[in-house]
Amino acid sequence: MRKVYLDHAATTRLNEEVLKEMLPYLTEHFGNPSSIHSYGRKARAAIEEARERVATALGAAAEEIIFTSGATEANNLTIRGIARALREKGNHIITSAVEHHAVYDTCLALQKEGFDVTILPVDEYGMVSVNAVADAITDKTILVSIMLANNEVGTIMPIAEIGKLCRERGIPFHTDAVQAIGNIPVNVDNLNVDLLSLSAHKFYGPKGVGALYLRKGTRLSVYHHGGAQERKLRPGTENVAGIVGLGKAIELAVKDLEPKANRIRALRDKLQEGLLAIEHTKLNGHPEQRLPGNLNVSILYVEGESLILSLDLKGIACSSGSACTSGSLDPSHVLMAMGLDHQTAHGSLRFSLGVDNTEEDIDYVLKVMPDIVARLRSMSPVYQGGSK
Amino acid sequence: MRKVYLDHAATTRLNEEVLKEMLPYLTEHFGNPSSIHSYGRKARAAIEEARERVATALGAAAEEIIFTSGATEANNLTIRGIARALREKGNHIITSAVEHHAVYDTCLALQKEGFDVTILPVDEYGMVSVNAVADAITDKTILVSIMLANNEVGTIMPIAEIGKLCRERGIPFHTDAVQAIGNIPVNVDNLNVDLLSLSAHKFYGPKGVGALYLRKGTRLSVYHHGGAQERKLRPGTENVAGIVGLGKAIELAVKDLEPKANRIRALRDKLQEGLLAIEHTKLNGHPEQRLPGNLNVSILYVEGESLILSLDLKGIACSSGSACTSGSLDPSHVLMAMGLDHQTAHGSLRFSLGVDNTEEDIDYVLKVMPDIVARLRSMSPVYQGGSK
Amino acid sequence: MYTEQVMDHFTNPRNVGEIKDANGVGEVGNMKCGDIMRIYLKVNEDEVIEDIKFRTFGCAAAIATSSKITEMVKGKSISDALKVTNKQVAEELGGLPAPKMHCSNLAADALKKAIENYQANRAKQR
Amino acid sequence: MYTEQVMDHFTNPRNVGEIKDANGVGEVGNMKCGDIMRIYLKVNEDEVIEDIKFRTFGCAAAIATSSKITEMVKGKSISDALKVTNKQVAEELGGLPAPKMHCSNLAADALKKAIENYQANRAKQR
Ligand SMILES: Cc1ncc(COP(=O)(O)O)c(C=O)c1O
Ligand SMILES: Cc1ncc(COP(=O)(O)O)c(C=O)c1O
Repeated sequence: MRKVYLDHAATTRLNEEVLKEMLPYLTEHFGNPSSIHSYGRKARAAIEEARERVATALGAAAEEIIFTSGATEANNLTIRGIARALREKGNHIITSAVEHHAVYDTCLALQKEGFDVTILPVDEYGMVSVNAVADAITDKTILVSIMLANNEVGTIMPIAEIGKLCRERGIPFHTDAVQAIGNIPVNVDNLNVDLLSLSAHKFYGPKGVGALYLRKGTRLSVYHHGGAQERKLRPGTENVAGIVGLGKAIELAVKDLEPKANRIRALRDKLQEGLLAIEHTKLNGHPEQRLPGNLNVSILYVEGESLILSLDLKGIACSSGSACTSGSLDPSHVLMAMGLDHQTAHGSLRFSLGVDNTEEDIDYVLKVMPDIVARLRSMSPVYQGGSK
Repeated sequence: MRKVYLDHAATTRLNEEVLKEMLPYLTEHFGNPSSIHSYGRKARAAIEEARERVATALGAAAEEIIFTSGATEANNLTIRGIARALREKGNHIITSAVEHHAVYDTCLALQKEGFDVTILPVDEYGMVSVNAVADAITDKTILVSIMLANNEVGTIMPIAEIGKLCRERGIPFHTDAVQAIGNIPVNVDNLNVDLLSLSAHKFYGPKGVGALYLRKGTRLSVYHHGGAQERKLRPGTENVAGIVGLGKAIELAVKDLEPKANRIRALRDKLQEGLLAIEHTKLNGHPEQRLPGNLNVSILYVEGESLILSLDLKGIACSSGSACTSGSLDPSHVLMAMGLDHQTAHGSLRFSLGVDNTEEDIDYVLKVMPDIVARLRSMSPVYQGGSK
Repeated sequence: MYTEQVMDHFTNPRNVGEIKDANGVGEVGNMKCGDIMRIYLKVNEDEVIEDIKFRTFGCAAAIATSSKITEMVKGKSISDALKVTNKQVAEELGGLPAPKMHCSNLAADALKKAIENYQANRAKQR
Repeated sequence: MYTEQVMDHFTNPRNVGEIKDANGVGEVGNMKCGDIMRIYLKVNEDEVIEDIKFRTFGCAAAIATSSKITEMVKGKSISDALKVTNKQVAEELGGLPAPKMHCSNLAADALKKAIENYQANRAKQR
């Protein structure tokens, strides 16, 4: 059976070149980077080279990069670390209603601990407005955290403008850039950000490793305690092979970004056109300000998990914002924040394209999709067209 | 040049069988375990198999294992998670003066936040006394955390007895078992522990992955926020390959433990005898209740880093508790807690043996060591014998 | 994730559809949680379920439990049918993933509602 | 970690030892932080450092900076020798790792103490 992977926003296949660079650090160069003997120095050098690579990719300095176990940790470190470091200055945090849970839930937790948290709404396309940020800022604001691109609907936020605003007000500004790296240009100076999170496995790197960019001079409290690794901001023996992989992966991700993105966008547009030709379907996310590989559609009258599994039986991998796939009883908070009704949210499908996808992949999806939708609709008590 | 690795307490070489099991999860099986399509299910199944393996090795149930990015995280999660979960019950935490910084510094941080922390002293061998724990427990005690085996001097603590005591008093008991796994038997029921931390790279597994054993019914507050992974106690996309590696590594580590330990102990004893034959040397750690592979000696009148680098130039890798290698100005808090004076602490060397070491390795160390010591002593202003 | 039986009932659901002249119809679930099950019954003079059909909006578990229960009770008396529990349905399918036990395991409730509807209709007719 | 120059001076330190008839001796450091440097001077009539030796207890950086400074000032006048700073010594060695800049970079201080000791000895003799 044909296998078509269209879930690159969930994770990506490790690039072979990346694995090749990692392997020596999974075999002969196994030293602990904190050791001062030759084994340790070899590992240390590899980490510092990876740090340079990440910094170069982001337009940052090497000493501004802190390696973590992923973006979840980088986001938690940011929010808790800033909240604690600046507690004396204020207690107000601004974020958006469509952030990843690693930001959203951490802010909610701080709210319970007594912080004043403003959760900005989004428009029907999932977009945060610059004016809303401006209006929300107070004298007590110590952090603004708005994602660069949304993981479900791909909407790209006006980060540079929000960053400019925060800079003028002297407020640390964080962006979760997990979905953006390798898909759109990400430069910390152009974006006016002070902190930025990323996760290697979203751009053909290994799972379990990420990084936080921390602009020089930005205060951050220690969150974890342990050894002296990563300037004590992230103690624990380093995942050396993972860090090496992250370094190589980001180097490759930002290379030829434009032509890669154009190719993916063309395939995505074709898939979009084909899927929206099925009746009772709807595009979610911003029509233009959207990641090139993202396509989120609602297929009315059917539920997302059934769709995913039906597609999976045909070898096609994608995801959904349906409650049935989220581990909670409610559908995606992102889709709900965009004003979708429950049914439309439950019937959402996210296809996310990557560098390996081909025209044939898209043709195949478009070939099998109509029958799947028809079959599930024929079972649906809410689909009138389905009554015989 | 001959290469002799004697720093297994710092980290170990990844076992080839372990790497072999990891590789498919770094290549074709790259799915996100949270995805419900076939790629995701494949990754999920691998994680659950690894969980079974870890549980089996520890005598626990699979659902009691939480995967983390290492023991540093597991220790932080334990201490912060229990402190928060049981804050209403009390504010007293008991630990020891020889814990790893991931426990020790976290307890000190809680102390600053208003918790009442008792740091138990140790005897000259680095041993915590069961009676001292008994005496320290109050009605307000919510956590006792004592390591199973010390990472610097290898002293093995009376964990089963301390655990029994805590069990009787209904106090959650945590042990940092990082150095013990694969070296001495570790069974959560025999040890009477409620929480236990481990890190894969200390037993021939990959770096950047560890686990926390959490006995059913033990309350723990969420510490990180994000996705629903690991029962929400440790959110973030799982390091699938790392977790698979941890599972295989622990399976191998506990296999034939007795004969492996005996072999290593014999080599260690030979090294010990040879090194202590050099004049002005002293054994650190407990003479008997000690990890089979650990040998910590102080070489008087010389400083540890010089020793390490001199040995490194001969291809021998080991470590020291000297300030010069710790990133701080003070020598090892472990050696100081044992009552060593500064000079003896600065001149400490830790050799930690592993499964690949041979008799020839030991012979080689014993051959080069006397000259190195003599040379450094001849430079030392505190060595009287060295004056010509 | 799902057992073979669940996948079988999801991919080849038994008794999908409506019964035009049903004498009992029951629906449970709501759009919020994302599962809606509707069951149609044709109960005969002897209070035996002669025909049963369903329509379900929901995940694979919801579709499979709906399908399974129709298979389990077709040809049974309504008093026997009422004894079927959600738990039994899940067991007959070889079990369901833990999070699905609550949200998508409602088929017995839908059946119960359909039987109650049948009984109410009967009562009215008398 | 260390530059080639540091490793060279660590493995082949210049001017190790004591000067029996030294006319200036200086020591810095303490056992707590783990570095002790002692410098012996033989200063001649013209206030030129005719001979210099050291003994150091400490890490590679401590040994290398001790060795390097003896090389730098041997044959120099004490007034020139006093101008040498810890920073210069580190630079001559191609730099030191950041954490070592503070704790193990004390050779110029030891030299200064030795020269002061020489000067005090001289003053007493007069
Ligand atoms: C006793 C002990 N606890 C905790 C740790 C921390 O482990 P990791 O650095 O893998 O997080 C170590 C190792 O450094 C250790 O030896
Ligand atoms: C926008 C966004 N932020 C954060 C994360 C968390 O990344 P990780 O799971 O690798 O920690 C993800 C991916 O799940 C994401 O899409």
